[in-house]
Amino acid sequence: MIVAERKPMEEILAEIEDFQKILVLGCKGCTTVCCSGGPKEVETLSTLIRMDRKQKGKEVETLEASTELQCEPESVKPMLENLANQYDVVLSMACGAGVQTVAKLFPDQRVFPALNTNFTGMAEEHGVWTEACLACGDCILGKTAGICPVTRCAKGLLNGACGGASEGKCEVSKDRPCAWQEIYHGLKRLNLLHYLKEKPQVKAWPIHPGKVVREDLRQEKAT
Amino acid sequence: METELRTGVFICHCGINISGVLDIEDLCEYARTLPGVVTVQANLFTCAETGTSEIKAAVKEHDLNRVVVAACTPRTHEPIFRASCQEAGINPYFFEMVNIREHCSWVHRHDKEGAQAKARDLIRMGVAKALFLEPLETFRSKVEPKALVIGAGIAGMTSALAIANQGFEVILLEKEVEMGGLLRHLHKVAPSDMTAAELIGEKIAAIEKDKRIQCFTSAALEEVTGYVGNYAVRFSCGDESYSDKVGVIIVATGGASLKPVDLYNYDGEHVITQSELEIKLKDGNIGAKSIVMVQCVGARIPERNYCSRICCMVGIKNSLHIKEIVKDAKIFVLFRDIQAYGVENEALFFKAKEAGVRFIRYSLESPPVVEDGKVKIYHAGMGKEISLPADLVVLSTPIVAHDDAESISRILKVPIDEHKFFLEAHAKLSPLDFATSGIYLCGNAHYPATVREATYQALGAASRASIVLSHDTVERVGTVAAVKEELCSSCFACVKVCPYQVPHMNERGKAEIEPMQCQGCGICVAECPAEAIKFAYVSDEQITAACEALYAA
Amino acid sequence: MNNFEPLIAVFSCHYCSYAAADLAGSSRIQYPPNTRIIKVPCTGRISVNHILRALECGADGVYVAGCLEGTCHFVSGNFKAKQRVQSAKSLLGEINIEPERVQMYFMSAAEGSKFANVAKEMTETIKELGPSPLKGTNTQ
Amino acid sequence: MNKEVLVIGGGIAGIQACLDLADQGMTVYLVERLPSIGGKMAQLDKTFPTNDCSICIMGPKLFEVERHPNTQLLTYTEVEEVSGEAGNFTVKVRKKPRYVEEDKCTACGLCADKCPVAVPDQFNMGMSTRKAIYKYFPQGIPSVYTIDDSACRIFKGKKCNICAKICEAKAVNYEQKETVFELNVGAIIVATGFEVFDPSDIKPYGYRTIPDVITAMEFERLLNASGPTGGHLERPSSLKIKAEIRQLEKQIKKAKTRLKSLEKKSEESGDETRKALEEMNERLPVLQAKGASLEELRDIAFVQCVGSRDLRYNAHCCSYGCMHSVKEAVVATEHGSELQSTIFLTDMRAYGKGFHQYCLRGASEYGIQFVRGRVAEIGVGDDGRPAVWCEDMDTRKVEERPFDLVVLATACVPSKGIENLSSMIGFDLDENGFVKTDPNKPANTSVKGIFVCGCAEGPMDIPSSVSMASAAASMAVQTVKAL
Repeated sequence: MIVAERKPMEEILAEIEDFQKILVLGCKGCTTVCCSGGPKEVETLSTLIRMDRKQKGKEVETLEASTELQCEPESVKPMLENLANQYDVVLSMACGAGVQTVAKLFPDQRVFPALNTNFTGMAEEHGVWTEACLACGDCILGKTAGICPVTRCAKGLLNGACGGASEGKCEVSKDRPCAWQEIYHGLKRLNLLHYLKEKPQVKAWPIHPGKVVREDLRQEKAT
Repeated sequence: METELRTGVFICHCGINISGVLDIEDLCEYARTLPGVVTVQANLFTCAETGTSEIKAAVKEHDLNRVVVAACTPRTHEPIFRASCQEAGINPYFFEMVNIREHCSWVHRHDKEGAQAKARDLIRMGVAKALFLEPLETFRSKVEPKALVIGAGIAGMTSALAIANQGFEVILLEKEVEMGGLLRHLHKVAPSDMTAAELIGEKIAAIEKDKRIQCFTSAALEEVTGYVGNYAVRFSCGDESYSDKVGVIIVATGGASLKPVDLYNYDGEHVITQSELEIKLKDGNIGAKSIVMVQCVGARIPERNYCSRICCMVGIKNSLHIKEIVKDAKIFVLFRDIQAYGVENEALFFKAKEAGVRFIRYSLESPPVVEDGKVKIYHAGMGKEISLPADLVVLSTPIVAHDDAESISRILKVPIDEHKFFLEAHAKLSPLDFATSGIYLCGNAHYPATVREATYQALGAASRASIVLSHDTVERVGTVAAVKEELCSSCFACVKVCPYQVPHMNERGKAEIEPMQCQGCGICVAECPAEAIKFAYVSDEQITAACEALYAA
Repeated sequence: MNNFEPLIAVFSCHYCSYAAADLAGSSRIQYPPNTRIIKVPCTGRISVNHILRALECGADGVYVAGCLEGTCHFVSGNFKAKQRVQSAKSLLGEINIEPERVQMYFMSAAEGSKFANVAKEMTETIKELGPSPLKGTNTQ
Repeated sequence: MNKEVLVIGGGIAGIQACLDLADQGMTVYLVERLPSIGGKMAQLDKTFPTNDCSICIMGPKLFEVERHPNTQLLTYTEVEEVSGEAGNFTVKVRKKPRYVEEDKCTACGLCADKCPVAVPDQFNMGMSTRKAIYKYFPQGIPSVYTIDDSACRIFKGKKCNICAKICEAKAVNYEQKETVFELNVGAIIVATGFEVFDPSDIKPYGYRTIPDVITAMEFERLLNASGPTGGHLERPSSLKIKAEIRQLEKQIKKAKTRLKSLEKKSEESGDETRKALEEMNERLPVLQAKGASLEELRDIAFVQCVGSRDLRYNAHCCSYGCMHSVKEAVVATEHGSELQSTIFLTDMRAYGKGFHQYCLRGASEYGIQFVRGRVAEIGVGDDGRPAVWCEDMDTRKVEERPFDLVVLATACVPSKGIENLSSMIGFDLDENGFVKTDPNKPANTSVKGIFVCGCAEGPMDIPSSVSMASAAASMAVQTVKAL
């Protein structure tokens, strides 16, 4: 899932400094699962904003809500429309996709991100996530025993280890295992070492922003 | 919210324990001004007969649906007032208690004014919280009047027979081909002089005679789900698989005696273990004149730092038995501390000394050295090393947990300690229960025990288990958490943080908490990022109401 | 502000610190009347929001009192509480409110005097820190 | 089928058996000789190996026994006669008068504050006093006061009734009579516990003659927060001196007032009290100096197997002595970190779950020293401190070592009432006076339908007593259900 972390309060408070009625808009999708932008975090952030403003003797009104999926217009549009003119800024606790959906749907509405979106990650344990996928659009995990060298190797090398690792740990930092050594052991276990001999094809890095179009799903636009 | 909220506040003098410091009249006056309060009464002793009948009368007269009592600690008196609310016809959980004795009058005697202000605040908070109290029902679920006993050693067999004697059906599982556990390898059982075979034979005969006990040997437990009174168990016996429903489970899986691999150059011939000695005792020939026993072999050492309790008595029993067979045998027992605790064990220890068995103490730092034909030991009393003739060396090794202890603990979701013995609910006062209700333990599975101790632990576990079996329903008060599925984001936070592994994802992909298993701590409620878990007993609304009532501007 | 009497909210668990408060009572150990206890089954029931809500509603200080580490009746409740108190303290730091206004304490059901000492210590700490900045505008 | 069971003895074993039976739907009578249930465990400060506070873990069970719908609590009551057989025993019990109505008294404690009579407190091993009207111990159940008719002035023909006047609940009733009633039960469980061996007839140890030589149970009370010193560790000798000083100061004050009143009446006999006053005024500073000179308590000696494993007194081992002393040494250091404890023992018997690790921590973290060797004699050094003559079997040295306090870990002997109970009911006792049982039927006595658990059957620790109590309950239910 998409993993995100709340921005420092200083930065958030500066963003919304001169607004009186603030809608703190959480998302029940990925940012709830990674415990950074769900309903509970929405309440924490809005309480902190009220406490800060009260401390400075400045007026504020906070509104709390959470969309089901902030990256889906059908989920965002109706909610914001019936909250219209009860707020003058949206402080979004969704990932980047959510913030942009709100901005796109309500172009003259000020929208601020409360989180920094980090990566598409996997959960190690409760409260710990590591980056797994850079969405390069050309997946080679089948050939690397399920370990992605693009994200798990510090230098993102595609054609084998750089040789700088010692005792299986990357030269960049002691607690990072060397991805390519892990790939080697994985392939050995599955006796697929021959993949290492194959000529690595050149990766066509995607041009941003990528787009996926599924003609089989698109609704015919009523002309 | 149902009809209009009508709260009754009852403030207690408690003799002069409260009224000696606090002005009760002022508190009553103040309580009348609080939202939702329709009647306020003070009495000398609210917990006494007079007090509780006044509450019941007030509930009827003023048609109250919330009761707040400001008196002593709820830890001792809450049940009394909940019962009065129930008798008066309102849900016992529409009751809030405010502690103005232990937390106020008794501890702020020197600052009456501060104490009075605090008492007012506490009553305001209690009344504010009372408005958000929710009715809790007790869950009742049918009890399957049948027990599952895992392990058919002396402990398992004894508890199976005891439960059957009280009229309940028992499923008895044994992973070996035959029943009897460790006793199958023993010759005699001290001090009753009965042979182990006779003892097991007696129990096995009784079990085979008892139609209420279904016994399965070379059986393996596969899966257990459910909760107290209602466990679904699946086990295999040979190649057939069975599944059944039971109300309680008793873990009597016993333990194994440690094989002292490369300790004191153990070779199974000249240097043997006590169990190997038992076989020699059974055929009545020892084939040795001078025998040296070494105690604490592989026990009370850093990697296994527990005393296995029974090996001293096994050594003493066997030394006496050797003396019976070989009159002039010279026996030395090298020990660190003889665990002959109590009356019987000390008497047997004395009898061994009288029979000429010599006991020499050694310390962990200077252990005996076993060579062929002799054992060298530093004798503290003589201050020098001596050498003892030994045509046979017997090593007393500790009882250790079976290697399948871990898998059973996973199947039953019950904890094991660092030595893989099963962990009881409380070391002193509930040694036979697990923290999870409905599952009990006894014998070596809990910790090494003599035959006498394993027997009374097994009877004890049977009694604990029969408490559940003797009622046709088991009750659980509704102070448990419950998931509102429409709010759940299926993030597994509750599954990961629950110390009792109760929440799980149901077939609709949403979190679900089995009310009977939930212990009511609220850890998942506070952890849930979607605020999807409701806890009616102490809800967020109640805590918020109490916070909002903290400060009267 | 020397006659300032701080208002301190206390989250106590039924099995340990609430029982310790009871014992301080039955042993008549005197301590300042600034604390108001909110009872919960386990300190693990308390989330960051409850701590912030208590401050926002007028408490000058908040402390969570749980069982001694390793003896929690619900195994890991006090450990979760410690984490959440730590998180509340760092959040307060970010909006520059003194983190010392929020504390975590551990005590067994038998440590009546410890409960009293904690109440005394916390009252002094908050007295030094002065009233909660949230009351900045409308102090009595 | 008679579903009623009698449990004799309200210690932890009796309580556990009673609760197990009541929870299985049996009606249980729990008879306890003393004014409150709790037994020896209630006198303990902490318990090994978890260092739980004893009354904290026992308290909820005491409440449960009182509140359980299927139990009848009969405290201050003794069994007088037992007849019949398994399934149909008739038992006569005699409940001594408390002179306080149990259903009215709310234990508010006003009566005890005002009561003028103070007598030694048996719960605190006589090291402090309690009033004639008293509660056996603060958390005692039933939570009611009792008048000790051997101390109360009313029963010595004097007029007093202060407690009756002050009692707002009108619970005091001097006319209350003893009541005798008959119970018909299907089975009986004997849980009469044990006594702590009185070491005063081991002359060489000087118990009673040397004030700073006390028993382990007395030390337990000194450690306890509701003990004689409120948990503040002090040597009995300094306690004695402080008490003497207080007594002397009171006498001086009384002498001064008497002197003033005599001089007002200008009689000459005043100078006799004046002489006594001067003499007392001289003695006070001497005592105060002596009191001040006693330094803080530092070195404690624990002497194991006192009266145990000793053919002159008791051949058997008390099963809990070693662990009890290690626990007391560990807990003592929480009261004063610079305390140093030495335990004189033969075998270190730490055989239970978690016991061995507890002793290892005792040695490493709490600096407890273990000396192998029986203590021969305890004398008094020239500095007035107890001097312990001991041998060290490891260093093979015999020496005299001074200590501030000596704690005797005494033997476990059968409870006083067990002989006449056994003759009354007919079950056999073993040669040490404990109830005789067969190792393969550990909870059965020699009489059908009569069961035993806890230390009445032999010395054992609390987990074993609790397990055996449940075993006795199971046997009782099996017997009653089988008839």
